[in-house]
Amino acid sequence: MDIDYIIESILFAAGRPVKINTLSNVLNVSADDVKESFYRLKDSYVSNNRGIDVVMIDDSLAMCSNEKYAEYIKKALGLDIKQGLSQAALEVLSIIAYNQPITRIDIEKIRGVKCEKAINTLLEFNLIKENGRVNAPGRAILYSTTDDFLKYFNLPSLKDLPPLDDVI
Amino acid sequence: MDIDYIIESILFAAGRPVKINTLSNVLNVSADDVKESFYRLKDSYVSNNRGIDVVMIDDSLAMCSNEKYAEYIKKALGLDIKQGLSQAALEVLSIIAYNQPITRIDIEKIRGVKCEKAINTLLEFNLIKENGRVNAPGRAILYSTTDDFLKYFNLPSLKDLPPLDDVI
Amino acid sequence: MYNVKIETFEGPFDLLFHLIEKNEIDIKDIPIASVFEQYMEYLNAMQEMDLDIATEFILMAATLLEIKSSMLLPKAQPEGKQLELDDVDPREILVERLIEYKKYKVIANKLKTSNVYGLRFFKEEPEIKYIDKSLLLNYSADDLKKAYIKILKRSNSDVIPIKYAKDQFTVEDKIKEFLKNLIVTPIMKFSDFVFNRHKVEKVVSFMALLELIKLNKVVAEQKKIFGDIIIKKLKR
Repeated sequence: MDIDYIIESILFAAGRPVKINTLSNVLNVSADDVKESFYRLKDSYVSNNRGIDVVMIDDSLAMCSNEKYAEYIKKALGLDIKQGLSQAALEVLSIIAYNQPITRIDIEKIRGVKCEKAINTLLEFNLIKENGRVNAPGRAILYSTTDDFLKYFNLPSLKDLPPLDDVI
Repeated sequence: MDIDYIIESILFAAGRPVKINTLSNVLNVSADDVKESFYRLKDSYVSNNRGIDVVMIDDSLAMCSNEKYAEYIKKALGLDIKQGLSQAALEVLSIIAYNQPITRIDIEKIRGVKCEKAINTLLEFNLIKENGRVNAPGRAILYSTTDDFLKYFNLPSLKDLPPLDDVI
Repeated sequence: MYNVKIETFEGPFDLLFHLIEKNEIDIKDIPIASVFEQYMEYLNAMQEMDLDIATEFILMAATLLEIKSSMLLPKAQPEGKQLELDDVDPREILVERLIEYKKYKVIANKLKTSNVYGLRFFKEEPEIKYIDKSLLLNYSADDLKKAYIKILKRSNSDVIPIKYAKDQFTVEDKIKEFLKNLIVTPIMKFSDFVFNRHKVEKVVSFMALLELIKLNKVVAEQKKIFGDIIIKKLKR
């Protein structure tokens, strides 16, 4: 279908997430039509093991590569990516995700241990960002998650985080 | 076919031409096999009016969007994309501006993330240029800002970059 | 001797959890005395292995000890009053914090499995032909400064870019300079050669000198450590 492939071309050329609204305006179709296109595209990519994939993030669509081929991509592009985040970094990231914006001190209260290093790693990976300061003496930095966090943890939006109270 | 889609994923992720030799090494197939994949991919893209396309430039392959949809793409990007340089590109540019000449490796050390794409964009904009090589093993390329950079940022000379002393 | 397998723990809560799971303890009813004992065993083992024990671990030991002792104390029950209500279990605050922490530990594991960082690649820039170069003027020089300061603040302070001497002084050039000078003064001091020169230039000069020695063009002599180097041209 034509609209699917127009969306495909836009997502490729944009090189970043494109709002569903924008697509619906440009194509003169409803947002639901855009979403249907998205699901059709995704289906055909996934079922055929294509090299590309599409994801929905925060009311936007983005094209990305298929995880299956990550090793080949890294080799071809000479990328040296540390894949895993440390347990500490993942814990800090979880705490920030559910309590944003939050200060370092408050994160440390929950974890019972210092976490400066983990925070720096997460900032480096662009998974969290500084997001203002506490309006009180000390003016501690507040941290929030980024769009990249959603992108790389397969979350359409923050609302899609698993509910915290059900986990135990 | 698997190899076709691995190539698809690499070309997508690269965002720039990739040498056929590189692909043949990474996939452990002959250069001719890579070319055959290329023709198969191109065929299926073109005959289906897909949003993406592949082209062969000299000894390299690159993915691009389908020209047919250019009008839609321009409209969508015009609406959606925040103007000008990405934050990544701006950050890389600032590092180069204050530390020139500097190698890519050093930029990445400071930023903590890869920046090949940002550098390519900045080169494309003619905001930075290659400026010799490090006189040491590896002979890494050094980058500096250009005259266009000064023009764009309204700077009489590099000495007129906002001083950093008052903040660090 | 009691053999404790040391793993790395992400802090005192992490260690406590390990103990709770290992002993299959009900988190709401922790046998503080025995957990405290095991906790200390770990701390001692960590000490023996010269692992840095963060203050947090010690603080927790103190907390456990405090709870333990307050549980040993007989409760002063006012005559006729039926306990409960104001009778708080000294373990309560600890348990609350443990449960809170555990939630994030579970979530962290979930995130770990859904993490596609390094596996999934996005493009970072638009296709070049769609970049409108005229849009650039949106940034001012001040934006550059702000961007740079932001990076400096978040990057480790020990990352200092090397200021490259951009091919300014090369070993090849210095060799030529040496040879030229040696024609006029067949015996010379290294200190004269590098007098008033840039530090990098001095280093490059020294490398050139080593190269010349290797090539059997000169001999060099140094009478004492940090003394001057006398360079003599070798006749062919």
